[in-house]
Amino acid sequence: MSGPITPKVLIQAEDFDAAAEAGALSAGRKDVGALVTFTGLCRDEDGRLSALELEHYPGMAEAEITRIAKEACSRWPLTGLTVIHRFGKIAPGGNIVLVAAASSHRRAAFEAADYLMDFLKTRAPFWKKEHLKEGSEGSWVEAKTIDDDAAKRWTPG
Amino acid sequence: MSGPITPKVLIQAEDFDAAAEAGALSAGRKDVGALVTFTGLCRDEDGRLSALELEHYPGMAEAEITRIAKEACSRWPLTGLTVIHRFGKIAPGGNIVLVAAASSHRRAAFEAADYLMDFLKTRAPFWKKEHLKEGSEGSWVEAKTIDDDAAKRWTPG
Amino acid sequence: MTVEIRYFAWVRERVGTEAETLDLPEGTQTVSDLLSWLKNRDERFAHAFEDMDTIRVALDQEHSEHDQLIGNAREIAIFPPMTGG
Amino acid sequence: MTVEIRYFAWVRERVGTEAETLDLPEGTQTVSDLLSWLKNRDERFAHAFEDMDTIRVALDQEHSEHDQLIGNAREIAIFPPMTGG
Repeated sequence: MSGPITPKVLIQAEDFDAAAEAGALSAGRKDVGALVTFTGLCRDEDGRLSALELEHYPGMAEAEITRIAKEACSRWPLTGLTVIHRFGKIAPGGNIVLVAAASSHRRAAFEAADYLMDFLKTRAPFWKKEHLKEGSEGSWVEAKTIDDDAAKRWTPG
Repeated sequence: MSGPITPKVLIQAEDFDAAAEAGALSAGRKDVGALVTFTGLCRDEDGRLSALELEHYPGMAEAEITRIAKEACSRWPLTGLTVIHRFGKIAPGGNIVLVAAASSHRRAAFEAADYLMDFLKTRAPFWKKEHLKEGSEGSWVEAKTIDDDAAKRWTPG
Repeated sequence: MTVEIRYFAWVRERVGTEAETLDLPEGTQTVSDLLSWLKNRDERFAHAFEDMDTIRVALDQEHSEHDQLIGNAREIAIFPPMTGG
Repeated sequence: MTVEIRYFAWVRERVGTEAETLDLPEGTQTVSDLLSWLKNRDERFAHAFEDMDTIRVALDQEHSEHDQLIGNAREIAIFPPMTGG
């Protein structure tokens, strides 16, 4: 390894192909021992939701996720890192976010993917609004204390 | 959820399709919010290896991995869990092991996949022998204390 | 000092606009100064900023604290806690 | 008592066989008793079991400790620490 690799970061409305993105991190390589892929999907919350709408801050979304991804690349010896976050209206069962981390060893790949997700939740400028199947307009999803606590795990002390 | 799901466990010489296995855990469902996939691949160790040969204990391999997978299903609220472990000769870049865990929430999916890998490393009856590109016969891979320590993280106290 | 202010999610809905260009009054030094001034503009802003602790701010697309100096920031974004991922 | 013994990985290579059916001598109660008896069979076994701490044993396909009773186990497997995953 000759220093941290450059992560691939995409902010897009279109769907992504998690398998193809993950596969690209190990294809043709013989130094990747571990590949961890996290896919976040839209749930219907027991049939309550017709969709989630993700508002984002264009420009900052890419800048902030790139900062988080680069931090992960300097913290763990990754051979590849891809982060894709969608915006717009997403139906239940649809993809929202992908983190794929490759490394020689599994601990680095696991921790980097876990870290990325914790910080995407608390720092990436995206906001989810619920669209309900029935009744009035849905409401904005509230941020969870549990997510802030999860992100704090990565700070020593 | 009406109790722990039944994990899918396969011990095979053939390659697996990580993408298809992972996709099967969320396809057609609206209750899966998080899908974590771990793929373990054969490294060439800086060009040193021509292959890894995985010896296994038929019968016990499936029984032990099933025990570990069921333990994970009772410990975390998973909506799906697939574990595939290959045996035989595997070339650098080839797949060795797959763990795919699906859940409503990401923490459960991450922890279950991490747990599975820690216990596969220390309890699944598989042994890796290195085949070298040059020179004499390769040697058996030694078990690492770091893996034992990782597995101990899951035991309280 | 002229800045571009952007609002997102329920802050945007409450204030009723996505973005505006504003001349900040003399003496607006910190993020907190700006938020207090905005809160006093009208009822919509008062409603948006009623629980100041939940308000997040980015200066030129970087997360900032309320006690941070605005300095030369040209783009100031105001929004609720994020819920991406 | 007749048991089927199976050897794996470098234990298998050192003892020179994959499996054998053995009549255990009277008084062989624990896994440790069995390992000590095997170790004294010949030089190959002495070599395989020279570092007893590294030897793992499964009774009827379940991991067991050295101080565990063999009981009615029919299949006893002996192998080095696992390196799968």
